[in-house]
Amino acid sequence: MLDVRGLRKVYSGGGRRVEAVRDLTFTLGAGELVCVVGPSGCGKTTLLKCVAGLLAPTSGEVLLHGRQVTAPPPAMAVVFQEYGRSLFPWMRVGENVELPLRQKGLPRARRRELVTDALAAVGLSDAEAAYPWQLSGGMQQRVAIARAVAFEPEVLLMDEPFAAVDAQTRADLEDLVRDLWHKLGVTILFVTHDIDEAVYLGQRVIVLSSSPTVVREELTVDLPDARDQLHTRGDPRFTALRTHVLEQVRAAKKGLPLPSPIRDAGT
Amino acid sequence: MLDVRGLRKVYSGGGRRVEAVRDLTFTLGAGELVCVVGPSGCGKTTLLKCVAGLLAPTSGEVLLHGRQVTAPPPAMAVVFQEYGRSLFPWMRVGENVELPLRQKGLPRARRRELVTDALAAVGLSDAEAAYPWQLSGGMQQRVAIARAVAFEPEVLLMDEPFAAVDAQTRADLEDLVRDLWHKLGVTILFVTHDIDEAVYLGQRVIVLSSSPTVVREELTVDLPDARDQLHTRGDPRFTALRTHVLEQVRAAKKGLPLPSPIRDAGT
Amino acid sequence: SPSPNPPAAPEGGKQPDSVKVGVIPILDVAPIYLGKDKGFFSSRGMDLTMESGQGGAAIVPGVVSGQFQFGFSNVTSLMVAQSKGVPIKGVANGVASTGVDGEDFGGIVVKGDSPIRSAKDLAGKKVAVNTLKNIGDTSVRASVRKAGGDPGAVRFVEIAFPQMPAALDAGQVDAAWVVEPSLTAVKAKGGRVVASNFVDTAPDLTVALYFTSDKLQADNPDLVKRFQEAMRESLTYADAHPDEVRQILTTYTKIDAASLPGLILPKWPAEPNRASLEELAKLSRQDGLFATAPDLAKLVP
Amino acid sequence: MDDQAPGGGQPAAPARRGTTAWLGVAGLATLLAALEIVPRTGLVSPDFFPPTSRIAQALATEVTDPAFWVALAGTLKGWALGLLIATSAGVVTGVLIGAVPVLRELTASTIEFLRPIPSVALIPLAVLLFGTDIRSTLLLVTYAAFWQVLLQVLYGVQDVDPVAEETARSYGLRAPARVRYVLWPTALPYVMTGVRLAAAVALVLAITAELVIGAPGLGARIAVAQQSNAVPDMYALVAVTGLLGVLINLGARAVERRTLAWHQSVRGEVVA
Amino acid sequence: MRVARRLLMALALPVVLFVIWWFATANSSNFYFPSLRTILGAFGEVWTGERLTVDVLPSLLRLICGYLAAVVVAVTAGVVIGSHRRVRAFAEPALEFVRAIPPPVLVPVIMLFAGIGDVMKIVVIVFGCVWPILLNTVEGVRAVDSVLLDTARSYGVRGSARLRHLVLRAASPQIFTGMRQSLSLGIILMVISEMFAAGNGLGFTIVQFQRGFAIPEMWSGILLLGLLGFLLSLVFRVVENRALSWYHGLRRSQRS
Ligand SMILES: Nc1ncnc2c1ncn2[C@@H]1O[C@H](COP(=O)(O)OP(=O)(O)OP(=O)(O)O)[C@@H](O)[C@H]1O
Ligand SMILES: Nc1ncnc2c1ncn2[C@@H]1O[C@H](COP(=O)(O)OP(=O)(O)OP(=O)(O)O)[C@@H](O)[C@H]1O
Ligand SMILES: [Mg+2]
Ligand SMILES: [Mg+2]
Repeated sequence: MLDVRGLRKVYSGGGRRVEAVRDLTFTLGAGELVCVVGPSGCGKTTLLKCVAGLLAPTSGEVLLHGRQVTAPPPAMAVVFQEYGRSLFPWMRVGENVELPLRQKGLPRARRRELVTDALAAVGLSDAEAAYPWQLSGGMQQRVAIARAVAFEPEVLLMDEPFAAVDAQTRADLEDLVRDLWHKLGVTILFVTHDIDEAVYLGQRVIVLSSSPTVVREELTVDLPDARDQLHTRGDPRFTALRTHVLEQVRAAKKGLPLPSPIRDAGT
Repeated sequence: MLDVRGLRKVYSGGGRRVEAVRDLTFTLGAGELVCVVGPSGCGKTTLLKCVAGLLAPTSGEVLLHGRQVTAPPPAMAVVFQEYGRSLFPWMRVGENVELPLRQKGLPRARRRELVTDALAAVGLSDAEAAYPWQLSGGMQQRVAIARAVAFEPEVLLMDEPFAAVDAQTRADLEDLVRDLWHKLGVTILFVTHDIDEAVYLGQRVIVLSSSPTVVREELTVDLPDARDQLHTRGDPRFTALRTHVLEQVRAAKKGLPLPSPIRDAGT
Repeated sequence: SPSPNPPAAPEGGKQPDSVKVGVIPILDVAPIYLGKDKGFFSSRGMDLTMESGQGGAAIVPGVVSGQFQFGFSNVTSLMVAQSKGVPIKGVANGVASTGVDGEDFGGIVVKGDSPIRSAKDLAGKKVAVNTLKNIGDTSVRASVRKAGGDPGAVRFVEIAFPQMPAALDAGQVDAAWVVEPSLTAVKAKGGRVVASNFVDTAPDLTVALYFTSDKLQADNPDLVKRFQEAMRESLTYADAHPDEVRQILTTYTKIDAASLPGLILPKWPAEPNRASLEELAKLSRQDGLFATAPDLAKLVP
Repeated sequence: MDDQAPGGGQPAAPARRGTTAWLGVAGLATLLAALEIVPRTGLVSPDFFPPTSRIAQALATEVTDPAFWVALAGTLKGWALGLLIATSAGVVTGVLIGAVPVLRELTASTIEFLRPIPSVALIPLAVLLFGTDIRSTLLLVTYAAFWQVLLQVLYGVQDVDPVAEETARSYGLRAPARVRYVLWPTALPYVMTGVRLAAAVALVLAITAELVIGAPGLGARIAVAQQSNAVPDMYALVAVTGLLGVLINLGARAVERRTLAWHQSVRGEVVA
Repeated sequence: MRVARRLLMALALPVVLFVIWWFATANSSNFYFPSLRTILGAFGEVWTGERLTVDVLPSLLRLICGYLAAVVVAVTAGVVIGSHRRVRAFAEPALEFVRAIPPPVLVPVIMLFAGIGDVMKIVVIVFGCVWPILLNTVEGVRAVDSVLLDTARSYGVRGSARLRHLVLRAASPQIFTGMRQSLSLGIILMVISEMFAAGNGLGFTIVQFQRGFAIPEMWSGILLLGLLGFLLSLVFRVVENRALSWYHGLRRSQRS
């Protein structure tokens, strides 16, 4: 459904030329939940923006349903890493969440329902009338998540969506994302730094190398589909997988060569 | 050295009145490293801003060396949660780090040295000439950290400083903070969401309740002073402590009553 | 104040023509206000409205485009316009100098303690006129020439009449050509009149005219004729009734009541003085105001 | 810098507004006192620059004249209409040009060419077209005020935060929606400044047009007072225009407090 | 290539407008709207040779002095007023009072204090140019991001460093908006100031043409004013692009 082919992005400007992404190729099936991890600055946000049609790749292409993505496709929602700046300061929380729904042309009653549910799901029911800048960092980030959730997208792109929330809330939100994914069958590309989170959430984990960025590894998470915070994280297979990913990220950061056997390293 | 006494902060404005912090009292000894955890939106940032003298408490007071803090004291550095907005977009990375040093009146050569070292420590040596907005989220956050580190403050306040960096970098930065603390004897108040991080870093962990916010628990981390990522985190005592804090945060989030025995819960 | 006469019914019950006249709200145009008040215009089937503009910049284009039927302007401006081919034509006399040296409604003034005694001393001095290259500098030069000075050595500065008393007082200029009521203001501060430039230019100099556009003249000669007649009557009446003139001034100007009696009123002869205009045209031409001489025959009614 | 000082915690907003009003009155009073003193010290002659008290006297007589109120109404009408036209035209054009880069490039040189053409140079044109009609005033007022708004809008449009813009695009907001929900609120602070600038320029031009062309209004009255050497009356009328300026600004600030409650410049003054 | 494109973009619309003007007035018999051909003819005659040094140059000098003085005054005052709420409350009504006074009325007052020479004309230009810069500076300073302010405060960035590195930079996009506004206002005020007590200058000459019914010459003067505005704006853009390179980069950063 979502194909990234030979993606390359070079930023130039301000006297700097940075090859943010060198060559990325991978595929997401419809309804898949894939996590992306990689060292800081390796190009995860760049990748996401290219997939979202917000940034034109220098070369390579992104295909959605076989058609090239050149502009943001409809029915796609993005949670930006810069959550603070992605909320509109001139709108109250409720309006921020509602705006995309209005754009979708949903009737008023349905919009209200979605907004209320989404805010409740992220634990912000009583902040609906506040302005974003009256909220704490974590609350702002949750508003951005609520906006994406309420949108009921077909494809959901999330860039470190839980970076600013506390451990417990994070766990709850992780479960929320999986719930949503189950319920709506949405395709999710999820960027995170938390390796446990990547393994806990994803069906697959894509590990990016450090710059010059390529796909270092694509790891299938062979954990049972029904996951919960207590048991899944206690599972020895989980531990094995996370240790493997951690090593990969570490190696990626140090710029070590790719390990030869990809799949069985975690076993 | 740093006393927070009966701190209370109520935000009002825009038709909303939020009691961000109800009553906080605790003390930091000179050269202590204390971590603060608590549910999202419980008032950690508010607390930090009051300590930094950036926000006037509604009641209660903050004392530094016995004198009330009403304005930012000199020799204090703050790493803000909103790292993206705390960098000056019109200055290159190097200038951003250098500015406070210039303010301090350091000679040019010394400034250069500090800037270079700090940027190297956070792994951004080659980004010195970039503008902040040319960097990835994690890189921006590291610039903010570098700025604080280069400042060589007496008191260092950090608000979720590693939220946007990857696991490996995070571990490196944690060690950087502890190094710095050892080397300079700086007093550190460190807000984080990562419970492992809190336990790994701190001599004590202060757990805040959810709103109305009070200190739910002050926990002494009785791990040996020499910590390293591999052994410390493998230590069963570490696991016990983190589990205890996690439960506290969970309970705090659910608004459960304070447990009666505070200290021995983790043992 | 004079009770406004009810507009006399125009002959034949015809609707009166609505006539707009562009004027400057100064002393000089008192006759038209007075004439309107006396019903000289309404009795000829004209419903007169005065539009007060600040000068030629607004009035001449207004008349040319037909926004105003008639306008008031000083003769030099009209000559310049004519020589440039602006399609306008004088229709009635406007205002004239009293012809009495030292007792004219305008003059060259200096501060009381100024070393300047006569127009001759103006050579090399800074003299304020309201507009450069106009009647002011031409007539001031005439005074200097007549007094035996070097007219080419006078330096002119452009300052509006209302600002002249202050400029003179502050020493920003050495002398100023002012007209009433600024003249009274200067004299009240101890200023002296050193020459009457209009008198020195030509005897009984015609200073301003009422004019219309060639187009109106061609399209509606009857209206022009009626306006001419009414104007003549108004001028004659005003010239003969100075008290009523002073009275009418209170209706359209803000001249201080205390200084009203002392104002020197100009002359309002019914017809322009052709000879004085020829003299002025000659002097203006010398000053380079226009390359080709204006056709006075066409300009002067 | 007292805006940022701690301790500004939460004083009741109404009380603050009260102080603000008093400070403003004090500021005006200081200005007027200075204007009273200057001529009294002999720096300039009171004959040409009358002290405030003398102007106030003239103003007192002025306001008893019904013709004054008619003139005031005339000026305000020209001002309000001109400002309305200029603002709407400026905002629409500005958003259009600002949102479409090609248009912006195409029009930039022409805009820069037309802006410095002084309204006073257009006076003959206005008279030619409309005489002393209010349309003359409108033409001049609109021409001058339009550029003020347009330029502010152009700069405001450029101020859109790229992250906010990307958010809007990624959620499928189409161009009109992006203009309404992202671009417009971003530009609004600039627009407010533009409107405040334009309001004063419109007033200035309304009066100037009346002054020079003689369209009925305060300006025409000023012209009469000037020509008649009625110095205090002239200043009294000028003071009226100044007071109008103060009132207009009060109105603009009130609107701003409502529409820009979310903006840093306004919220910074409520919360510490 | 890029230069050619920009040139094309800059010239396209003006050329179209001029062509329209040319044909619309080709057979004009209206005295006040001569044909463009006549105007261009007059342009060549009038604005060459001695006039450039005698009239255009002094005007330009006065304009530049006045404009620069206005920038300094307005930015200084704007920073003070913008960063202190109480100062703003105190000063704003008084400033608004003065701002609403039309230059044609104000000039005589300025003449009382500044005489009738160049100083007066420069003061008039300053007086008109100050407002857009002042208002924009005030608003720009008020809108400085709170996190940046907190950052500067906590790192002890105070006094002139705070001003230079934080307040002015953060407000600079808006300050430049005001400066751009004022540039053309400056030209307008240059003309107005030269309507009073002037003996030379571009505005003076245009007014003389107007009074002397030299209508094609007057139009050519207006053309020259427009041209001047355009040229000055080009210079301004170079300065702005340098000073605001970070800002334009930031705004463009994610659009590439
Ligand atoms: N400027 C403000 N105006 C009004 N309310 C505010 C403001 N800043 C914070 N608050 C409120 O105060 C409370 C505490 O906010 P604070 O930012 O201190 O939380 P926090 O503990 O840092 O949360 P997080 O971990 O999510 O960053 C929240 O309920 C928030 O909505
Ligand atoms: N607008 C830009 N202009 C120039 N360079 C940029 C820009 N945005 C990103 N880069 C560069 O591209 C590289 C990848 O950035 P990106 O934001 O994609 O990283 P990331 O993987 O999201 O990192 P993080 O985990 O820290 O958010 C970095 O080196 C960064 O400096
Ligand atoms: Mg990123
Ligand atoms: Mg926080």
